[in-house]
Amino acid sequence: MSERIDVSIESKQPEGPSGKRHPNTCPVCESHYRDDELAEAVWVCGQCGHHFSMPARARVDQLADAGSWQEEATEIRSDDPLGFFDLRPYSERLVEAELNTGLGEAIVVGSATIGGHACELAVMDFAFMGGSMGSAVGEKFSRACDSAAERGLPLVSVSASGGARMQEGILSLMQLPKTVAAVEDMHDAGSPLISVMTHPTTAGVLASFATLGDVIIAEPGALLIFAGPRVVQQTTREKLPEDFALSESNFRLGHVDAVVPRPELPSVLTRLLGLFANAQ
Amino acid sequence: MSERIDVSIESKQPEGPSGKRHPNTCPVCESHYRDDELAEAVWVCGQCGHHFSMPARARVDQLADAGSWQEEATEIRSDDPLGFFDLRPYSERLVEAELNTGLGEAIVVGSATIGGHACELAVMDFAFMGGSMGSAVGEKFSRACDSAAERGLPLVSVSASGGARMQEGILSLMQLPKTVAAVEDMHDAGSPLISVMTHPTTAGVLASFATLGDVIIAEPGALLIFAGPRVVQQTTREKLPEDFALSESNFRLGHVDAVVPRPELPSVLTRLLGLFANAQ
Amino acid sequence: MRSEAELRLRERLSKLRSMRLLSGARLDGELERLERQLELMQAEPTEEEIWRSVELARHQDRPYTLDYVERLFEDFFELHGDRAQGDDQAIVAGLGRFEGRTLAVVGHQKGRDLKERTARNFGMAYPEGYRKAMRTMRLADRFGFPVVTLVDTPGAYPGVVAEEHGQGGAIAASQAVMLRLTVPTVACIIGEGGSGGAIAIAVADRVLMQENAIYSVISPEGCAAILWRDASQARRAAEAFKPDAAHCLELGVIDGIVVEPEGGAHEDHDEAARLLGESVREALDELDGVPRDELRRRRRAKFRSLGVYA
Amino acid sequence: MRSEAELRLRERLSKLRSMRLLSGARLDGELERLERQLELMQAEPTEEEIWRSVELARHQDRPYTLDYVERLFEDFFELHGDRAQGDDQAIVAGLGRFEGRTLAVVGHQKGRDLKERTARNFGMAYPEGYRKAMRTMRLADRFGFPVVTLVDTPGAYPGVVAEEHGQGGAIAASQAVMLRLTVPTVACIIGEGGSGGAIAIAVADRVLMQENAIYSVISPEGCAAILWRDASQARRAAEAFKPDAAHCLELGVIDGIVVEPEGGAHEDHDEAARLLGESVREALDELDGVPRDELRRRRRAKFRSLGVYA
Ligand SMILES: [Zn+2]
Ligand SMILES: [Zn+2]
Repeated sequence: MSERIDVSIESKQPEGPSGKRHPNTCPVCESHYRDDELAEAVWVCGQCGHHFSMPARARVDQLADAGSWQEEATEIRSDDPLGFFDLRPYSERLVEAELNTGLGEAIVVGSATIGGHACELAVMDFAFMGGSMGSAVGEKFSRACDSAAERGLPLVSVSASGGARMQEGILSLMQLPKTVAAVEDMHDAGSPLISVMTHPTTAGVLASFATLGDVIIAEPGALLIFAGPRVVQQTTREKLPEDFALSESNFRLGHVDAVVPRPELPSVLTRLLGLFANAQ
Repeated sequence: MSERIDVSIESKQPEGPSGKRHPNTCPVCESHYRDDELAEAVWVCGQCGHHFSMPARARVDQLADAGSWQEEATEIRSDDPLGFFDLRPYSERLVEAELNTGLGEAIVVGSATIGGHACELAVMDFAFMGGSMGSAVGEKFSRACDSAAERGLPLVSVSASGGARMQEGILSLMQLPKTVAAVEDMHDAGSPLISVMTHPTTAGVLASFATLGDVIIAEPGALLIFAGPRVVQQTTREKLPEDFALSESNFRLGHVDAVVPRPELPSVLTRLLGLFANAQ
Repeated sequence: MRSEAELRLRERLSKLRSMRLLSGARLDGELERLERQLELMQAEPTEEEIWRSVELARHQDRPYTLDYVERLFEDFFELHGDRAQGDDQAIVAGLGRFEGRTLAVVGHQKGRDLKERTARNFGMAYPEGYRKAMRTMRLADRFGFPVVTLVDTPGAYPGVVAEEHGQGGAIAASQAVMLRLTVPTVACIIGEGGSGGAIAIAVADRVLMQENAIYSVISPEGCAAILWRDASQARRAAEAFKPDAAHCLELGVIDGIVVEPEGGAHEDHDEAARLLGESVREALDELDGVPRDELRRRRRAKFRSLGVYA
Repeated sequence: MRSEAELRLRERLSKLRSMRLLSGARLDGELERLERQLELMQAEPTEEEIWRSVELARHQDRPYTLDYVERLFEDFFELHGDRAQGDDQAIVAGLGRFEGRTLAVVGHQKGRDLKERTARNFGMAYPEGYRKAMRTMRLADRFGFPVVTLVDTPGAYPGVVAEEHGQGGAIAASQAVMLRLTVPTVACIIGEGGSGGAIAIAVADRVLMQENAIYSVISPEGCAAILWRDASQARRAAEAFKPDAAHCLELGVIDGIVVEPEGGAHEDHDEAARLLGESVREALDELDGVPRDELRRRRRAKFRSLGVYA
């Protein structure tokens, strides 16, 4: 039955053989960094170029011009419509996620300028319950679309998600058509979506707004996959291709316009926003 | 340089080892038929089911309800804008084709009913210079689109073509966008195109109106290919797949909605026209 | 949350009750069906009943898309292929006549025997399947044919090639296409409504669900494996995430419940088809006369309203 | 047949001649270019000259699409992939700024050295390439960006996989997409305009052709092999079907000729780009202000008028 799963949340960080690597230790080359070193290097390993997961607020700081960020929809929080209880209550998981990340949900949205170009910005945080998309994420993303549409500006989304928020049951699945509808309304208003996919962008988020980008940019080495790789592995019972479902193979296979290393992202987005600023 | 060819006219009938099989002899099973036997069997071999090429007028008789056919645009003939002369003058080839087929061009168009449903009908004839598409074919097909659009009826096209009419040079290439524009105008007027591809439908006709069918039907064993198989063979230098570019592989590969044996074509078209008669 | 669907149903019921004086047996049956629907809508299923739905939704004799197509649609003409990569048999698409009117039909198709199951890939589609669905729905839009989709899949196929062909992007694009259509659209979950593979063709003006179908973001087994780290806790997982029709209706995810024959749809395919046909007709009737742009606007607004947050 | 293009040019010439009194060297160059264009339009090339065009169009040092892109477009952002099957490097697509305005650019790309030639497949695209082109043009249409295409291909790739992926259908669909756009579109044949592979991206409001480019339904070699049953008769074939710019203009197939540097575009890439840029700007200027629906209507009408019959 496990091959029937097509959405799964894999909220664990990649683990080494030991299974308990420090989050500041590079999983590729084992280099270790202090918090401030990692922040300085926008969470990219100086030795091997590995892209660590990056907190949403740090991403906003990296991309938005200083002082330009105006966060929106901060009041929206997840509810617990099913009274969901697995090994622990969903409501408890939510509180814990908020305490750990300092975020109200797995996404922050707001207005900003990037390289001088006004835009709307929506950034996901994998540390908040694996970046899973529940009703609150769907609503905040949709409001970002509306905000972009109202102001006639592009929306830049930065995704990082293990998939749907299972604890909200079928309502988490409904966030797929909900966010797609928001993007389509925004498209009809003439605003483009620039989708930046970071590690990992999977399942429900990949199968909704992230792949609807008019331009799609991926960070190097990011896992971009609909089903989880373990599920695919179980289905296949064959060795997976070397760079299976990573940004690089997604680029080769025609699903991504560019693979852009994190430090270059601000200048690439500036260029793109400049081009779309010309839209009629 | 020969791999640079992507449109070629192969107007010869398939030949056996002897190279001079009688046109009424089945190239598959060698059964031989009298003219009236072949006509009676709508040019399908009773032994093996091979579909012979079928004259355009016989096709009209097969499909159109008795007495319903009203031919249109009969006055349009090919011109010779380049004064083209290869081994023989183009103008001479045209006269010869008309004498051999009794047709003014490689296509006949007109209005008809099929199974009681009014429609426009455009039928190509491979015997007229390999069913090649020059300015006259393009114009007649386009008028069929207009006629369908004006009367709010579907257009049924039956293609059989070796490709572009080389003797008209670049103007023959221009019949691709010309017929595509006609189909798009017709689509905007709300009329569907039902495309029936018969052996062979290749090159310029495949790369224009034939593949724009809202529904695409192919006859069994028809060669449906953009480049000629000899050209592909030269490019590949490998053995071609068994049923390469035939209707059956085109169906398997997602390019054709149905493979319909010729005797069933009238009833299938009747069903389809009935469904489209409901269009708003 | 359930009020709109319930109100619609109550209205129809009272109309039928008043007509009953004039008409005969058919109306009686109709009345019974609607009363049963109302009952279902008000039910609060137990864990037992939820698990029974999971079992019935997957029952090997349950009617599949083509079982309904052959019973409900005249002159069905199947459309094949995505015009680029192949013809995915896990999804069936075509045109057919329903009560005199041409519709486009798109549905997942499982197989009845081992050979067909393999050919149909157990109803798990590749991107090719969703691209065939999109092509068909765009064609319907061009010619004004309403679209009916029948949803019955464990999920989109989780394979290497499916990923390489862009499974996520195809599912997103198919939803976008459905949200752009300007013809009436009705979806019905007829078996397993499994996650992204289901929603790809379920973004309709009216979303119906058969009494014993399930609709969920993940399979009970998958959910149990991840959250309880034990796939055998599937039953417990199903109770927790409530994939049954009554709960889906309560959450506003579906607009109505389609009655099944006594014991489940597998007990009587003909009757199951008749009941499905009635509900589809009702849904189409409700959508008739709504201007095309307005259909699209309402459809988007409806899906944008789904979710519960604080 | 040539009158419309010639009239436009004569009008511009006389305007420039009157402005000459006010302005300096740049106008002189402009005038010279236009006078040369007019000359080209009135030329009746000999067999010698036609064959010279065939050779120059295929010259190994001739500028390719990316040579023009880097000289004419600022902030170019290349778009990759068709979102389904792959990224075909025989076609380059992207957004860039041309004289302050964002355009979408689509062009065939040949390779300069052996390695790039292989990667670019000698500029012979698969269906994937045309689908990337369509995606880019649709994007441009959505955001109101004019589309410029640069055509330089021996033809669409005649291979097994290309056929299996639907080469004919992709070429037809790409033309249909171009005939549905409501943004200004300019195509220029910059080298070999080879048959279906060329027309797939050449269905534009204004079709230009460089002085030494060729545009034809078949290669001279292919034509000779079929009609003369002897590929070495290529020169004779070329003379017979006249793939040169002057003849294309005479037949109404193109709207203007783009002057090349003395000796051919390969002699001076910068100057070739400058001259191409001037012609593209002129063409875009002519299209400015035409209502979007009207652009499409005129484009379709123009292509529907092509052909000579009795
Ligand atoms: Zn490292
Ligand atoms: Zn035979």
